[in-house]
Amino acid sequence: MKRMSKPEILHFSHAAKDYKSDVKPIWCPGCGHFGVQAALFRALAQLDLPPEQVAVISGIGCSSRLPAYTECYGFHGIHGRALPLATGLKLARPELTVIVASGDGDALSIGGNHFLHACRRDVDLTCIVMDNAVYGMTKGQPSPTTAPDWNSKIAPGGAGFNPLQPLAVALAAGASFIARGFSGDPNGIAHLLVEAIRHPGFALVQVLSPCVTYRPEEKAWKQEVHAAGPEPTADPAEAARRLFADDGLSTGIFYRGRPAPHAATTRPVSRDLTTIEAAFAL
Amino acid sequence: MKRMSKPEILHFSHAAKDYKSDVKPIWCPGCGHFGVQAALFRALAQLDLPPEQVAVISGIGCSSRLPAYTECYGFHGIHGRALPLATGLKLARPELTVIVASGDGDALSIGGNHFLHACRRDVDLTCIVMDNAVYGMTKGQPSPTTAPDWNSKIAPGGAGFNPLQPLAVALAAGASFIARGFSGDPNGIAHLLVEAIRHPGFALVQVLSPCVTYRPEEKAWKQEVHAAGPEPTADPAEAARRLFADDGLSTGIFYRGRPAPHAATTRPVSRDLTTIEAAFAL
Amino acid sequence: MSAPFSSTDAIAIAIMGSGGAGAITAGGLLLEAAGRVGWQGLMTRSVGPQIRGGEALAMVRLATSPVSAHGDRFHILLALDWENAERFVDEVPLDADSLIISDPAAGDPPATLRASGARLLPLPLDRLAESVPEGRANIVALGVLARLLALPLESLETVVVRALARKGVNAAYLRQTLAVGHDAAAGCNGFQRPLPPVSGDSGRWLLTGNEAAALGALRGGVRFAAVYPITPATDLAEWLAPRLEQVGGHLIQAEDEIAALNMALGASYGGVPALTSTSGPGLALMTETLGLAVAAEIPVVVVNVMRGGPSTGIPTKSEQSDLNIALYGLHGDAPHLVLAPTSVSDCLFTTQWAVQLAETLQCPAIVLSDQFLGQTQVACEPPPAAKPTASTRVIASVGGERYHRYALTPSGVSPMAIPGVPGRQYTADGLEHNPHGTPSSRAADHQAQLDKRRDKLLRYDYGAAWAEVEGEGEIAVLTWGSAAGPVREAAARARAQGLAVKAIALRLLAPAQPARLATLLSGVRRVLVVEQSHSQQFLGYLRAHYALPADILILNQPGPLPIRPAGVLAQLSQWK
Amino acid sequence: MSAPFSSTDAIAIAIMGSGGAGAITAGGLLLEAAGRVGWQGLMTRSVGPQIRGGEALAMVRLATSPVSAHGDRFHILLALDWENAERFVDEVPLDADSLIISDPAAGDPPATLRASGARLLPLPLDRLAESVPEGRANIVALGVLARLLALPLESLETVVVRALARKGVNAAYLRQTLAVGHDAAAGCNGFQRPLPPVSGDSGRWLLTGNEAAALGALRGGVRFAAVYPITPATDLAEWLAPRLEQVGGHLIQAEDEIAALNMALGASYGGVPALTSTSGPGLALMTETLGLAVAAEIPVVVVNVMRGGPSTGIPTKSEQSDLNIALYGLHGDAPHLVLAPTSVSDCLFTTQWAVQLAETLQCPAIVLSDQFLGQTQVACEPPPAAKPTASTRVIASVGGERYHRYALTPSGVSPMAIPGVPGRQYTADGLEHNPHGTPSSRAADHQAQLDKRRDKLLRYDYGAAWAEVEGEGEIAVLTWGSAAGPVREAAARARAQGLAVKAIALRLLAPAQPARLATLLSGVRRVLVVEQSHSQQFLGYLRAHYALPADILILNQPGPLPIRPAGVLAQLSQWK
Ligand SMILES: Cc1ncc(C[n+]2csc(CCOP(=O)(O)OP(=O)(O)O)c2C)c(N)n1
Ligand SMILES: Cc1ncc(C[n+]2csc(CCOP(=O)(O)OP(=O)(O)O)c2C)c(N)n1
Ligand code: SF4
Ligand code: SF4
Ligand SMILES: [Mg+2]
Ligand SMILES: [Mg+2]
Repeated sequence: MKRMSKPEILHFSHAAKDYKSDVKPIWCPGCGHFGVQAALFRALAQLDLPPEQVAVISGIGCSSRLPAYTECYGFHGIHGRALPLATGLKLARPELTVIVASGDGDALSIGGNHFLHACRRDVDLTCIVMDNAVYGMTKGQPSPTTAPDWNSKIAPGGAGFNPLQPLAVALAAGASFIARGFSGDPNGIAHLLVEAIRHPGFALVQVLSPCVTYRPEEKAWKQEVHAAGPEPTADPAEAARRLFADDGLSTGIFYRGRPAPHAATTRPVSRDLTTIEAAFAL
Repeated sequence: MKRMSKPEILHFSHAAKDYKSDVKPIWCPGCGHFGVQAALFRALAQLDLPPEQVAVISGIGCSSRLPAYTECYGFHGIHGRALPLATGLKLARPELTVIVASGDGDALSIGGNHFLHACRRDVDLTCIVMDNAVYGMTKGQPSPTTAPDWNSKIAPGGAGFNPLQPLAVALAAGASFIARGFSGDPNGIAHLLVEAIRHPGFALVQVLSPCVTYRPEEKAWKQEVHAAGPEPTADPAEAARRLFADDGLSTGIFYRGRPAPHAATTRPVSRDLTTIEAAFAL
Repeated sequence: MSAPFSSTDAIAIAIMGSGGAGAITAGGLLLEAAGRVGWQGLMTRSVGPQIRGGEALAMVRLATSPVSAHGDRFHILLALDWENAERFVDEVPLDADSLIISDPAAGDPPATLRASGARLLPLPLDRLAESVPEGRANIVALGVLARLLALPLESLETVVVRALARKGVNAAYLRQTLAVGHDAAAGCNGFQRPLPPVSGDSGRWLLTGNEAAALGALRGGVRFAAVYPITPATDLAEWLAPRLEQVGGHLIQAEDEIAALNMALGASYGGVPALTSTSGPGLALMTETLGLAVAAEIPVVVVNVMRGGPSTGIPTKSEQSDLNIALYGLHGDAPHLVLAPTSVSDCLFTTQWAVQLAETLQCPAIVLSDQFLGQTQVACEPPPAAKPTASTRVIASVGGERYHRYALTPSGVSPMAIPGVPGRQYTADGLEHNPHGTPSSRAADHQAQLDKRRDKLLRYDYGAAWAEVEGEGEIAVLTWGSAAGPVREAAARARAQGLAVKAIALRLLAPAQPARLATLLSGVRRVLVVEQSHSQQFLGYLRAHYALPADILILNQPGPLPIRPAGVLAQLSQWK
Repeated sequence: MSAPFSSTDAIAIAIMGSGGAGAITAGGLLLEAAGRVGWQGLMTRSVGPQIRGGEALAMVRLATSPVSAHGDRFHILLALDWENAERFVDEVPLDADSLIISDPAAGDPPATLRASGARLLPLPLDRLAESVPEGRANIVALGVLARLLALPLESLETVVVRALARKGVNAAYLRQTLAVGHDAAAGCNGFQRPLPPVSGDSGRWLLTGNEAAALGALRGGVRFAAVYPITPATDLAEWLAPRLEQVGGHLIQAEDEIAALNMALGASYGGVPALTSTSGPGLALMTETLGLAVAAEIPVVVVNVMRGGPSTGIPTKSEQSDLNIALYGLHGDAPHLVLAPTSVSDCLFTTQWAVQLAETLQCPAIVLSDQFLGQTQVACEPPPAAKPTASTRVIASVGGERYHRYALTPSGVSPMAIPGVPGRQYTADGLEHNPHGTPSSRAADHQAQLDKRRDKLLRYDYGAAWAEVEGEGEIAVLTWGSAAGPVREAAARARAQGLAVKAIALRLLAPAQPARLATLLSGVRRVLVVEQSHSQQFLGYLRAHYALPADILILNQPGPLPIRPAGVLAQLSQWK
């Protein structure tokens, strides 16, 4: 497969600001997504990844606007489809660091199928789900992580459906790294992202990221989040026990398993086209 | 909402054969799906449901051919979309018994997002997933439940991805009834279906249903299946413990929880259109 | 049904301001107050890229007769400040006859605006606002506009107090703030643009096209909706959700558009008329399921509120570029209905009609609205009252003989059984089938069912509502959807200039009606086609399905700028 | 590139039998054996609804020159039994000149077949088979056919032994079984239909259109594929999967079609030419993502192997009814490439060209194949050898100055940066953008990018390959895809009858080439349009985008039955 090889670069350190583009975010002042952006820059700097070796792939939503605000390669695709875009890129170009930026609507509602299968395939991607339990960009509808009684125009009195527990679903579906952070703690997220990017399988980082405009009550998360407690486990059953008892507001790495057999690697050419074509001749 | 009411019928018992239509199945001789068909008829007879009060909804696949082989109302929709079809029908017509007939490809590959959200919404449906760990209808490709090393034309040497555990995913996603049966034991499945149909929330019944044509080795399931063991639990954490330790070949009811708050019910008319329109007048 | 052309007395006012300045609020209140005194008009909003609180522009047009389009230029531009004004200059054409009102403290208008030669009326809006407790410049501005337009202040007081008092603003202060603006403009003779008072029945409705479409759906009998949010269609569902519950129905937010349409189809299969609403990207996701509705013959309505494309495109702006996908976006030979409202208020009739046609013909219907039609708010004459029309679906009743769901009938429509009815069980299927419904791949069955599905649409008599026609002449303008507004107005002006012009806006786009259009075009020698798409989609459609005179002109432009009457008139004038 | 019309010496043989009888196996072996002696031909299979092992029909046509269509009728129908024969009668037209071979023990041919007046040759196939250990009737039948066609028995022996010996059948017995059939037909003078031997270079390739398309993709440089299985496209991916690995690429089975196309897009964004294959329902699911490829300007190829529609339709049968969705199924104004192979073997060239065009023009390309083209196996002349062509994508190299991904250039194509290249980072976007790539909703940016995306397709010189043209005359037949086969043959026959006919098959459907077609049609006064769709999709497309003479006839029919040369000829004869 024709592809770029990691160029020999003179080693130099990157600072967080080297990853910031000059495009001005459209986010509301105070939006949690700013914290995620800051954390990502810090994590990339800590890993000292050349910006051109990193691709940030997203769907559609306030959260999904992140790529253009970075100085990395970016792809702002369509709603819900960031994971397959990223999977194709990673399989074709395994040497790149591929990061997915998504929201609770993008990743878990319209993108739910790709979420399930990205977890199952366990390809080496880092997927950040900026979870504000609302559709910010379309101005305040419930998402899969919204409580059943949250009142909105489209679901007066609440949609009546139980919220999805993305981390438990990811575990059941086969993701090999599962963590949660809070956007009010960029250093904490940066730490999670460093670990997630280093992890050689599919790494899910849910970030509680308040939508100050449509869910102002989420500002209270600052007081409510708490550390998850014990060290990450490598035992899925133990991780399940923790996640089924979890209150949704604990942060940390819940699970770090052995990545599944599949790995994106470059295959050597074993046969040329002429040989392949010869099989058609009678 | 304009809808039919359950007609006053003279009570009489239905026999399994009353649910069988005169359309000849296209299934291969020996296909596991025959066992599911037989079990469904027995369950409906045991519940004595009038055929016209039952709707069997499906997608596309060998398994999804079931509706036309029943004497119930049926809808053979498009690939992967049986669950939303059924959800719409059930919400609009709560008095009907709505059963979804699906396959591992239909429900878990292309239909994965609807599977996730049907579990989460926990609307009163019974969903049968006839799992043969293969795409039968398209002649033998791996499905999400296929082992990573199963050799096929489209994935020589195996696709390399870990199989999905549909029951664990369903539990994490919020389904309130979770069971597994084996098509070689129609009475066993009939029992599960009776319980599933009676359950007032989303009931998932995975049926191990061998594809004798493309996975002849699945005939060995007859020897390998075994009873799940203890009584169904109502505790999700306990169910998770069991399902994370499960070998995929145990049968029985794993989980029967309290259905989620949402229930499909008919709402009374509280305002007429004229009153609603009046709000536009200045 | 038909909204006559906007009268030439129309006055266009633009109100512009940065985040939080309240330009949109002011525009909305102005339209509402104007409606209360019997004026008619519309307001379109334009906003910057920020999710919330960015710069905004309200474009208002008022007249004593119906208004269905924006005009060629604005008479008044009121700027609450000049921050980010550059973003909006394209949308606010001015000329030497225009008036710019702004606060001298905010600085000079940008050069691009001054180049228009518009006169400047400096008013210290901020200082005036500060003179009243809780005073705000946008309310001062409304007072100013009331004076210039001769809009009775009481009307503004009523709407301003009702709207803002519930947000906790003191009513007395609000009245005072309005008065301050009104007084400040007292001496501005020569700047006035009064509209004459309207006498007689002046009852007005205030609604957007999305609300009108939702109401049309309710009138048509829709009692189930499943949607996935998308700009600019979300507010249709948001209006509908509580009202559907009130009439005993239900709206559910689905996990995606594919689920939304399948849920609607499930409900409709269950006998409950159903709808979904979306915009381009969502419609693209729905076409496979629309094909199922065609093949399985299940009624369903999709209201598609078009926005700028392709792909995510320009989500907040209007364009008529989903015509192709609506007409041709289904795989296989899949005849279905496509309709388009011809004005904001016509969204009501057209959607109601779409529901009735879908139910009658057991077929999906796409209603092609757009961001302009859907989100523009109009003050208009109340649409004719209509009793909610019962679904006109032909239903199979209980019976003993063998039931053929897809029986071949003279009309092409075959009675549909509703689950629950004994003896009528069948399986709806997207596989090709014989009349009974059993899957069949035989050529004769395929041909028969393809014929049936085509013929039921072709044999139906759609009546005069299929198109909206105004005027007579050797020149015709052919258009559709929101482009009908400026066309209507341009045609009226052309007539006033002595040019006989027939304006034809198609409401029914599919199935095409070649015989009907041929009748309309008999005697027509020249045709101008007007549409808001870059690739001339409407022209392609007309050429494919209709016989047109050889002498054709095309006026097409993509969004986001609207087609303006003067542009249409300039084309027509070539034939003078 | 061009496959000339089938010579009139062609012989058509149908082999029919119930589940397990081996009709398809026999048909395939016959074609292969014929190819080995230099004959050319094709074989199409038709099967019943059972997933496996149901009744089957092999339709073979052989000639000494290229064969690209089925003929008007079959010369020989060989029935291994008559079970379910009714299912196939439509597909096997016979006449008084035809020969029916069957085992008298299996009973009489059905009345519908006898009504053709075909002669009957009873042969005790089963009894003959039983005379050899492990003998099977279908192999006996091949021996019979070898005799009637004058096909050297050795050639059949070679292919039969190679194919069946590895399944454990004894080679000597196989030869014996063939001989038994060959001998049994020895006395059948008067029933023979010998094909003359081919001399000279008789190297033949044996491949299906799906294989040819996959090879074309490899030649074009495709090194990544993501697919979701669907009939009749799955075998394309199944052929490709192991070969892609061999050339260092990768094929992944995605969770659905939306994921498949997005994965392909991701790989292509990463610089690796990529493809997906699907059929109607899958294409419907891909149109939103195709719009993204248009807006973000990412090359990608979708091979759509059409089947009967609408909806699930008739998955195993051919039809040309996805033309509309391929041309118009994207929302917004979304110019893209649509190509169609004009014969089974042309699937190679057309797919390779599609990859090269997509890469060059940074745009998605849809290749419209169909079940006939994709799954018919041909014995044909080897396509011209071609070195794998490198991707022709214009790439941005390392550089310091500010990079504008969507820069406005004279060609409309702007250099694309590939992740990994320093200093060229940008964000690909489906939102409308300025040349740099930053989202913009300004009218000027929208217009500029819409122009760019259209113009890059219009300014490119596609050369003569855009259409395949044969003959000259005042009468032209316009067609496309698999309909080109029977058209070519009918035109040749018309010419033989003295009617000058020009046959034009469009290979490039979008962007339309009105100037080129005008040149081709200069001097043409009458046009016959031929297509396999119920709603005349190709005619609509031609009318929308091309100037056609007033005198137009249309021959259109849906699947599953093929268009036959005689049908086309009958239309042409009206103009004699
Ligand atoms: C196919 C499609 N459907 C719907 C939309 C409209 N849409 C844009 S963003 C969005 C939701 C975003 O929510 P989330 O991912 O939670 O991001 P947030 O804005 O909350 O950060 C929706 C529904 C779309 N762009 N495309
Ligand atoms: C949109 C779409 N994509 C692909 C297909 C082709 N297809 C039909 S059935 C099927 C898989 C069925 O597998 P499963 O659900 O496991 O059923 P089984 O045949 O094994 O019982 C596929 C991929 C289709 N009909 N529609
Ligand atoms: S709407 Fe909410 S999620 Fe979106 S930018 Fe504003 S605060 Fe953030
Ligand atoms: S292919 Fe497999 S799943 Fe399909 S009918 Fe045959 S045995 Fe059953
Ligand atoms: Mg969100
Ligand atoms: Mg299966």
